[in-house]
Amino acid sequence: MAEKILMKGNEAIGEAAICAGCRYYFGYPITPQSELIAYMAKKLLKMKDASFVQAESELAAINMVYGAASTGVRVMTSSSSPGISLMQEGISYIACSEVPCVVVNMMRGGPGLGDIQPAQGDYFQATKGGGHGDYHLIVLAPSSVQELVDLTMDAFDLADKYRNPAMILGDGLLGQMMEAVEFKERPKVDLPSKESWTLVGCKGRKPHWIVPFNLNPSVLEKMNLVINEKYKKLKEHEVRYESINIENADLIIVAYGTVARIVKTVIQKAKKEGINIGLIRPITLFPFPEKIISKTAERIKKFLVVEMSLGQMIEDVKLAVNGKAEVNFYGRCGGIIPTPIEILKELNKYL
Amino acid sequence: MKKVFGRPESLTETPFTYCPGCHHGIAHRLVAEVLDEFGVRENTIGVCPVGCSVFAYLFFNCDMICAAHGRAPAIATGIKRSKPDSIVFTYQGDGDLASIGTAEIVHAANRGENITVIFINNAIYGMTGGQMAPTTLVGQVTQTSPYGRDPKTMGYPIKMAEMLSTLKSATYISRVALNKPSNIIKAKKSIKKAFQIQLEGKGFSMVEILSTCPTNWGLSPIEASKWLEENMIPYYPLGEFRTPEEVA
Amino acid sequence: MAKIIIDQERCKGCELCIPACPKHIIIMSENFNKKGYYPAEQINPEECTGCAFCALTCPDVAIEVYK
Amino acid sequence: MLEEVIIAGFGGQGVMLMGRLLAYAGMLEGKNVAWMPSYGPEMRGGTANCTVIISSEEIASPVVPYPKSIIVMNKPSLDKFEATVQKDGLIILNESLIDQKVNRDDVAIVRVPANDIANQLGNLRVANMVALGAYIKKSGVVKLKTIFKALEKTLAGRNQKLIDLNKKALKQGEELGKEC
Repeated sequence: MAEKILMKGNEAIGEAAICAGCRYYFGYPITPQSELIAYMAKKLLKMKDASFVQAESELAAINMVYGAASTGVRVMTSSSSPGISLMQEGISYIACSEVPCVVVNMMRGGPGLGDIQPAQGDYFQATKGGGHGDYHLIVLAPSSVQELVDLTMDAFDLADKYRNPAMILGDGLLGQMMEAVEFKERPKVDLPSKESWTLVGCKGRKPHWIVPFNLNPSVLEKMNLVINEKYKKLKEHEVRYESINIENADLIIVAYGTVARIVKTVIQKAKKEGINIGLIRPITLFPFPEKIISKTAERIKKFLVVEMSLGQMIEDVKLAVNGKAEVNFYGRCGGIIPTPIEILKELNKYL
Repeated sequence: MKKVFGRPESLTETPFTYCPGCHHGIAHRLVAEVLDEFGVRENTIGVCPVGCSVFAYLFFNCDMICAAHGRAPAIATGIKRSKPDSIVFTYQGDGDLASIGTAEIVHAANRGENITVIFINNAIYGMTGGQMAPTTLVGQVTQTSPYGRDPKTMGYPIKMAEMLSTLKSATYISRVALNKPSNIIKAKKSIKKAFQIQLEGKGFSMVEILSTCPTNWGLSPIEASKWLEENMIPYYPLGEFRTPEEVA
Repeated sequence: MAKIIIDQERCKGCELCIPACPKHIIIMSENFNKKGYYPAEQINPEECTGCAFCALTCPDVAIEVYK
Repeated sequence: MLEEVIIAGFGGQGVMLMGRLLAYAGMLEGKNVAWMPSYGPEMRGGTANCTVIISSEEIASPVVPYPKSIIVMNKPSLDKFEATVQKDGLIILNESLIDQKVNRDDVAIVRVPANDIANQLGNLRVANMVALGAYIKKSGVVKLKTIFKALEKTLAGRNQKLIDLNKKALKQGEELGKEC
């Protein structure tokens, strides 16, 4: 068993990325994820066959990622909400080019410059594409520092497996907090070879092109359909969630990330009051765990979605529930974390 | 008889899609010849921009990637950093490099990225149909400066070569023109020098190439070449603004 | 002895090779090619010195030079 | 077991380090731990605080509005957190900088002249260790020995003198925790 280490979330992501073979990082500082860029600088600048660049902007950073990814290496960038908005152009190009990479968003309060406290207001941006055009990211939502580690490593594998950008969607709180983590030995995963598309010089073969456009609509439609097939496969094979007590609860809470942890405290408190609450915690936000929600809604008729936003994931929950149960909402935004007591009060309204 | 001039191997057979008389074709050929002469075609990765040369990947016979508008130097940075033994060049127009991508070019140069930048300055936006570029001359009429570029509200044309040559990390910066055979010969020499510097690992190199856009200038190709000579060269002087000797 | 070959189908008839030729032996054809351009053609081939200025100037790499 | 403590003071008093040592020691003793700072401009202003949770169970909410214990190193911190302490909880207060009365009679209160003791030890900066020592003794949440271990790991590379001084301060604090 690996030794346990006490680590800050942001630094744990960095270490996990390096463990996953990522040797290239391009980024721009922004609170509350700056420890991550600092960690990568500290490590990568001393490593061979590695590179770290503090880019002139998030726009440049994501394009450096695009360039490095096109040579087939594992590469990552990270930012927080306003910086991620700036990266959307590049992310859309990367998705269209089918080039794998990992983008970390440690969300903060928005819109605009917002504040630097934790929030979940970028759910729509992360799960619906974010930039222009028809595309999705693989979106993983950790809720502990250990999960930041495990899911960051998974993100690299998933990105390579599907040739698609993957996003770690955390928040400022997860990035700033310290917990004990283990960097476990991971079983080797079989991943497709990148040889057929990478830009490494065309010795002994025809040149490769990475071209995120086609001016012929019918060709571009075909490109989109090819990409769409991957999303179908993701929905079939890669959905992840955690469920607690969903067999015969009085009410099911759906929450992800930091909020899901707070909800776990709510469940403990509710139990003491004789209230039976269940939790579905999506770990993949795209693909969204719609099947388990749909199945649960056949049995349990009351849902409460709790988010650190004014209601974004609730739309996916409602689509999954599809009218089979009542779906209510409680959310705080602007960087305010809901307390267990206020959530408990809220759910009492529906019982 | 022996062939003494023909199509370089680093160009594909695909005919250029540029307008008749457009200098892009000459610039492509010069870059391709230099890649041939150094024997690096199979180890080269080119980055094309948004603009008329967005299709450059069809013409260069090496691995190619298309950048978002202005971002070519950032992509080239990523490629070169992850594959330092490859030859990386960007091919960018004046809208791409001197307007939307000013941050990227300045900082790639300032980091001394070991890449070569081919910068086509034709004083106008070609692909979108002849709007004002940051390099449009004072008084020059374009779609978006219909009464001529007025420096009071539109500023003066940006001299990128001079601007970037103030950066300590830029190793080689020159400006050339393609309006006549003698200038084309000089341009080739300069491009070769730029790639030579990259091959030797000496850092950032950029060649600014004054070119024509007959279609959007509303001139015949021959008139356009003359216009370049009479109007562009006086404002954009040719020559080397920064050389490795200076840097050393 | 020198000679040029102009690829009539690549030529877009831009005429840049005409002033480039120091011998003034390139003119525009009276017949158009498949793209609808009047391509360049050489007259008085015996005067060609193989200086390659025409080829240097050609934006479509349509001229080959032999010596 | 579940311990939730907020440690607060002004920037420079070393409250973040106190929290980290505590969390580290908890981890070394096989517990689940979480350390959470209040981050941002607040850190550069008058007050800084962090929350530490040590639990034998999986830690659910890392946000603790009502802690079991607080360690307050200055007056504004007492003002801010006094009312939030759970009934039968614990307040460790830095008597050197806090002269006001505590209005709670349902919690245990330990007054530690942390700055005075640190001053006697020759370095004001170890006031935080004095307070931490008292808290460790009073709460019994981890062993002082484990804090020493955590200290050695955290301050690895710094000079031994500094580690010894910190240990001395912790021990003095422990004595104060015993007395009440």
